[in-house]
Amino acid sequence: MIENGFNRRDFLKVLGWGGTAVALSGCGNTSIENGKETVVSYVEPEDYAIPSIGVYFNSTCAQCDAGCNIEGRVREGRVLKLEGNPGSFINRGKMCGLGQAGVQAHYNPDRVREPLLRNGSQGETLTWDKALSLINDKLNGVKGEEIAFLTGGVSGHVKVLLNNYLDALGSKNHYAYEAVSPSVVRAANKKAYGVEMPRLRLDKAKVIVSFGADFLGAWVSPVHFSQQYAQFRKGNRPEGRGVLVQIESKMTLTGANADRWIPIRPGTEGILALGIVNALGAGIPADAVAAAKDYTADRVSKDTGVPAEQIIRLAELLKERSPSLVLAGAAAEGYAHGSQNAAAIALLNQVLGNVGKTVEAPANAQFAQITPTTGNRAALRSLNDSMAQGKLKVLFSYGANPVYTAPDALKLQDNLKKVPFKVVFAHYLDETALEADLVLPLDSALEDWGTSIPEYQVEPHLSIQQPLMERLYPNTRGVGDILLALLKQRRADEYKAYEDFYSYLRGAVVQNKAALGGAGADDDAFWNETLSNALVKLPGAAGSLSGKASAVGLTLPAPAAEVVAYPLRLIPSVSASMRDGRHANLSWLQESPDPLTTVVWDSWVEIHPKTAAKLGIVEGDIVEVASQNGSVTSQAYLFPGIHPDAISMPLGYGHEAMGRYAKGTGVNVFKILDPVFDKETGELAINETNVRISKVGNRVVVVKEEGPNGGSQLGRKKIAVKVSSDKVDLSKEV
Amino acid sequence: MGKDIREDIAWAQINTDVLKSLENPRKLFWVIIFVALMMFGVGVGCEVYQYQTGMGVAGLNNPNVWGLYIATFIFWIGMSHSGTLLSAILHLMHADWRKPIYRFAEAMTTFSLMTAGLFVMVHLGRLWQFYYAVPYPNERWTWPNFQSPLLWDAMAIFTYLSSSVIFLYVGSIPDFAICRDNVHPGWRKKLYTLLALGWEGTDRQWRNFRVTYLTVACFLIPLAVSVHSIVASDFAMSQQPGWHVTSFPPYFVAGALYSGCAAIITLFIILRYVFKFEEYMTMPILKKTVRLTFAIAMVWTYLNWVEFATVWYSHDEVAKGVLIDKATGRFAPFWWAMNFCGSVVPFTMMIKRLQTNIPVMFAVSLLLNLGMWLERFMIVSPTFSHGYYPWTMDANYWPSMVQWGIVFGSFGWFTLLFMTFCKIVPSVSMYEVKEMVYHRSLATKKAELGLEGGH
Amino acid sequence: MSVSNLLENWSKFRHNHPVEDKGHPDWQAYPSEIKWAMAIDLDACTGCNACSVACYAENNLPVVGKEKYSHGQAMHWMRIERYWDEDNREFPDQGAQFLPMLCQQCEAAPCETVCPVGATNHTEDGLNSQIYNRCIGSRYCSANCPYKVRYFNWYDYPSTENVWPAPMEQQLNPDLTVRGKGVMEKCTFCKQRTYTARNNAKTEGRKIHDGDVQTACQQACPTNAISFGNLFDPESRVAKQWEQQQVELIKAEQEKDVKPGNNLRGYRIFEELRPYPSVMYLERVRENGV
Amino acid sequence: MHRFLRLSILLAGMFSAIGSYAADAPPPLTTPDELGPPIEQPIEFPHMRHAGLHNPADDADPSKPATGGMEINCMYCHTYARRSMVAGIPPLRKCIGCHQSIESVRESPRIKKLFEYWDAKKAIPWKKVHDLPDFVRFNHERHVQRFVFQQGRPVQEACGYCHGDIKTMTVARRQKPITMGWCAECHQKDHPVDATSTKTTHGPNDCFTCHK
Repeated sequence: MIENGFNRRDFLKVLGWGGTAVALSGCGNTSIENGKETVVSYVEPEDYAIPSIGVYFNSTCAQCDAGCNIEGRVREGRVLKLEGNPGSFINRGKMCGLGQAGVQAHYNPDRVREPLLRNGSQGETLTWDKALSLINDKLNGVKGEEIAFLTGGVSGHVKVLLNNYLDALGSKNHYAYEAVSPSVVRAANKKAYGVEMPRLRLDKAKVIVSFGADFLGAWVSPVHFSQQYAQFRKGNRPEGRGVLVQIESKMTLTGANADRWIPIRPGTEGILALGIVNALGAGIPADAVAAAKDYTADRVSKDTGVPAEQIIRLAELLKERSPSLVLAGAAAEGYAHGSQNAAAIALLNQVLGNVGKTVEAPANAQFAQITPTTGNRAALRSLNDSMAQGKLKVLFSYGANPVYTAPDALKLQDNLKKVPFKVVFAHYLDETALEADLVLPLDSALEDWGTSIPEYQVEPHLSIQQPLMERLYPNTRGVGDILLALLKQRRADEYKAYEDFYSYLRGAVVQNKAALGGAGADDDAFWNETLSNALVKLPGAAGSLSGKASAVGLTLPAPAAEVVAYPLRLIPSVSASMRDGRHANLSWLQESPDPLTTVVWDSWVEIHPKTAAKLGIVEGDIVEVASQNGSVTSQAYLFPGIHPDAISMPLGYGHEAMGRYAKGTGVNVFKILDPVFDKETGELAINETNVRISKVGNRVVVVKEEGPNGGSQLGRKKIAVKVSSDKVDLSKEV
Repeated sequence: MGKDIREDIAWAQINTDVLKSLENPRKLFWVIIFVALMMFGVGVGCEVYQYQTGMGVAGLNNPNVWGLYIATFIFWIGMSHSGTLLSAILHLMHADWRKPIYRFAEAMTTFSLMTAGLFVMVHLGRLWQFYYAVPYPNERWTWPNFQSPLLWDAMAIFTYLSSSVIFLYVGSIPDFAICRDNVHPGWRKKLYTLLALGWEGTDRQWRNFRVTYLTVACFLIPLAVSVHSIVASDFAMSQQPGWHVTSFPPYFVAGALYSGCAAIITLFIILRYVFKFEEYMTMPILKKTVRLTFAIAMVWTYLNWVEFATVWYSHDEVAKGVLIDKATGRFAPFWWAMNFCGSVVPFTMMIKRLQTNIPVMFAVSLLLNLGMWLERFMIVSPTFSHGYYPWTMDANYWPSMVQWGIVFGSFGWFTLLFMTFCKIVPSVSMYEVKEMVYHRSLATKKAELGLEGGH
Repeated sequence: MSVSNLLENWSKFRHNHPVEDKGHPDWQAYPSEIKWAMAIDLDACTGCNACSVACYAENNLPVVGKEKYSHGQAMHWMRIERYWDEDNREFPDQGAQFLPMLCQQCEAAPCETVCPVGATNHTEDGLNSQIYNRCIGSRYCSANCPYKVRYFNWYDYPSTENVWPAPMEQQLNPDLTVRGKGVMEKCTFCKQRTYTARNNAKTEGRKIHDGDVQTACQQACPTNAISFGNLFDPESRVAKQWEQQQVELIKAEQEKDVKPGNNLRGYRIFEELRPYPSVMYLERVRENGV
Repeated sequence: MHRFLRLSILLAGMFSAIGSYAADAPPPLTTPDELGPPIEQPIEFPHMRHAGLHNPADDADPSKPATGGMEINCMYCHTYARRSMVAGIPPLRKCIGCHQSIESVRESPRIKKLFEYWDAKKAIPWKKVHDLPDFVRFNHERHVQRFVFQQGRPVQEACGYCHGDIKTMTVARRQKPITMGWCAECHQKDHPVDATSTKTTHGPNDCFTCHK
């Protein structure tokens, strides 16, 4: 349906088909008008361009790293709505709220529109030529190792250009940083299965035991997992309806959907895992037995706070219902011994013989240069160190907001000042952009060209991201275009063939068409085909799982003793819409209630009613949450789904900049995290912060969707009804 | 107890006394007018603000889509009823003590209806489209929804208003004539000449007059009853817990008469003082009114408890929940206050000494009206904040200043109209007082004669 | 509405009104061969809010902001409710219960009869319509709605600051109005989508097929918990589900509920109030054995 | 007393009389000779030259109505009308398509202006002539399909129902009231469903169909 980018231009032009102007007047314009509004018609339309009829263009969602394939409804040159692309391997036509809000990221009123140069206290706009040449000047005479590039996770051809550029500069400092990412689990997986992200088959499992993996909310590829979950729950599949057990200290969205949610003392997930191994009893590898032999049900129950009989019951369940699937998530990995927890959980998977059944090998794709470089939190630390030692002269930052997401204890903001020249590729003037010397405005994801490969792959494929409408602001650029321009400064001859990133992309894809299944096809045909699908399968040999989860060197510390000064454990929660705060300026997300607390437009502190009663706290009390490294104040919310020894606050709120919706909404929990790091991987352990909580006087009405009855149905029959599985017959359901 | 109207009072005397009220009332009159103006100003200000900004400023929300506007609307409708009771029903019953006071009671009816009408407007989200609700033939072939109680409401009120205006006017034609003949030349004279419709008091005019007056009176009574029954059906016909009650229509009518009578006592006392009507608005009349009020109070109390009982013994848990919420929830103070003012306070009216004690009765009448206003408030709001659906219940709803302001202003508006009326139209019906005196003196004469011809 | 609407069209359902529960109504009496209906599987629903956001995107819903939200003036046509078990356990160890609540498009809708101007009335394809420009804002409909799923424009959102700051208004969907101050609004089962689908089918001279229309919420839902379609089309998924769950549109009490050994999950909320809602929910299933 | 009676009877009579008149009276502005206000367009497009009748013979005779049009089918330019809600303004390319090969008028000011836009690849900012309120959903496709393709009415007649006698105008002007009452008027009439059958139906009478 879709032509290539150039013929499409005219169609992508924004036209006034009584569109924008009219839409707003709403019920206001109640009369027949003559000659008030203008109708602009196309100059040279494509024949599929019919006014008032939306045309769908495929592209790729850039809201998170799951890389869902989407299609945008374009009418009169404006993209109105995003839907999932039915042809996708990942999301199969479905989409999450975060993705839906992609249009708001595009039309956001607070986007950066001009290149900005720091000039004393405020910024001044300048042209692109000036900006680029300025970078060139600043780079002259700077040694390669003094230059660093900070990014989020990157993949596809942007990654290629990025590496080439760093290479051209003679620098090896590419820091890929994700504030919230399953990096410890990746490492553990690498050990246990030989791959960072094996293919998980929730849909095949009879039982899923998840140690805080919020795969329905914000973990790795939520939309994909949600669909597998739907299969998993179907009563009419051969395996029968699956059972979900969620083990975590703070209830996540996944936990809220579990058949059994088991609150556990923070940090003891690994112990419980070994406890289950132990309880499995006979018929398991010797080394596992050895590793788990001290972890008797009683001891484990003492350590974890999980009743012994429940542990045994769980073990039985896992034994009688195979294959099962055991997942390790944020809750398990966010500790100094996170790797150990993850390893123990992987061991459990191994012991249960799920490897190869519900844990499959992903097809390992070719084209290593475009496969994803995933971000982690260790990168931030090393970057911070080298900045602190004043090693860096020039820093580029793209797709990361370290000033916001780094704990105060790292003093990152001060260290950043030690870097003489900082360039930030930005959508918004966020905290990091405000620290920058030069801010380069980026195209929105719906205006930009690009390719990406998601970290979690079902079928190896390359997703294409393409403009769904013309630029809203003439002076924004795509990140690919910027990198290309910068490269041309260094390696002019090598890249002079490409006038812009689009042509580079086209070249890159078309020249590999044979490998991409387009052998013998005409270039244009193949390219248009690719664009209209916005994704192309990559050749990939069926991979295999090497490695083996072994109990060797598996040492789990006893549960942390209570710190008297800071008696409670702070568990920062990653919400499906806020994530690490990069989307805080999308009003739809701010207004869509948190699924569990239903709070909107603010942060909150989740406290178990028992703990609250002890501290004399009631809902709406403004409380101060203090760690060794600072404190924040927010409203208390009494939440039954949390371990009494812990409290929880959502990440992503409390921006000091970024835009009208984000700024000053809630508080930033990243700030008060203790700088504790995972022993093996050096990841920041986000659950290792002990806090003290105290009332600071006044009380507010918590702004939430939930009514005064809380979660109660006041005994009304038939509102939200729950039935136990033995009372229904799911087999015949449609 | 104070004495009743002198039977030997000269008719000319009556004229001069009453007409005085049009000339020189006490200072207090002007004070009242001024205060009323102020209050009305506040109301207008709030309405303008609300009109510009949207209903949101009234502090309404989902589920509390109706607020004080509807409650106060019912209140004013209720006020209107006793006017009819005194002027029409008692007229048919030939209760002659009503004669000196029915005129202002009737005026009260008219003006409180006008006030009520305003609240319908104030309540609308799109006031400027109000005419959509009016059934008029139009080229769009559109009609309002005749199934909606709200529409019946509008119609009933309009009919009631127009007929009570006619009633009021017709009833005062002879007095206009008197005024015409007695005031000094000037705009007033012109006005009265116009209003008197050339009344000369010929037999034929009197005959036509009596028939018309009677007809309208008969017409008015079923109307009065129907109006409030229909207002009641706004609620009774809906499906909401606490509203879906069959006893609502009589309950509402009783409540209406109740608040109306209370209001009459209040105004009786005010007018009596302001216009120096001690001669005519005498203690016996007050006494009778008070007793009437007490009777109605008891009826209302009964129906009130009937309503509770029906809810309580029904197996409708939801409706029961609303009732319990009223008694124990955040509206409890108001609910208990309503029961106190409505059912306990009236017992002071049983005490003979107090029945004619002006200050006490004044206080009591105000309390009764407060109680009746609270009743309406308690009918509307709790059902919203504690309705069927548990998720959308609302514990924080409280009317905003704008709502209070407009309610407040409505009292100013009413007083303004009423006081102005009394200043222009004789608020005591002269010709009927004359009749009354005449009949009474006749009766006594008869008695005397009877004595003489004893043997 | 016109007199004819008024007298016979306001709810075609009334023609074969089920008061005497004459069993499955004879659909021939129904004005069209389409009756839109929905089924929501609460076991599949994870409460992720995707449907709600999708609804904001599709239906030009204003974002009211914290202050107005706190006054209960939020405008979410599709709201996700979260309930806890009420047996006072220390922990909600069977998770929460999520309920996507939207206008139930009742066949005998309490809101329809009470509207003084007939701004909300029944369409021939079984929707409970809301005519924004006819609405005068008496809010009687909302007062009489048992589900409280009608949302009133308390303010003039198009002209309110930071609701649609430029260029955000460019995202607005031209297929439906942006509601002004003082009118009631609610879920329309994505009228603009059903309309387009019917229009295309008509032009192609065919009947509506299942899948021709997806509501915004259905299309977004990552777990396919929502299905929507024509209840009269035996091929449609939603019809199959209603059939299989033995839920009948015109029953105030389903037979399966009265007879023992009922092992089906389908139910409708507040059925006993006789609004005959067009949305069937499927009970959330939980394994007790764990 | 009977006087009062007389009065009331009189009033009642008057109301019913006015009422029935208002109800049956044809809504204003349905006759083709009233025109809406003239509208300033970037290019004064002569509809009569394009869509007008073509009969050179009559041109000599002043008594005959002005012709010399080309009887171009409305849908040749307003090509979206049959497949979209909106009829659409023809894209610039369409105008050029013909006019680049029509040398005779190449130098006329209007055509010059046209080519200026074309050379600048700039869209022409036409003004809306028939602009319904925003809450109204009018569907060209349905009406064209119904009257032109099913019933086989002449295109100009079918379009004319709502757009009036465009072929006699230069710049189009509104000629019909296009108010709700006017629409309803036609929707309540019975129209044959197609050219042959005697079966008739009337337009939808359901608020939600046209109100969005």
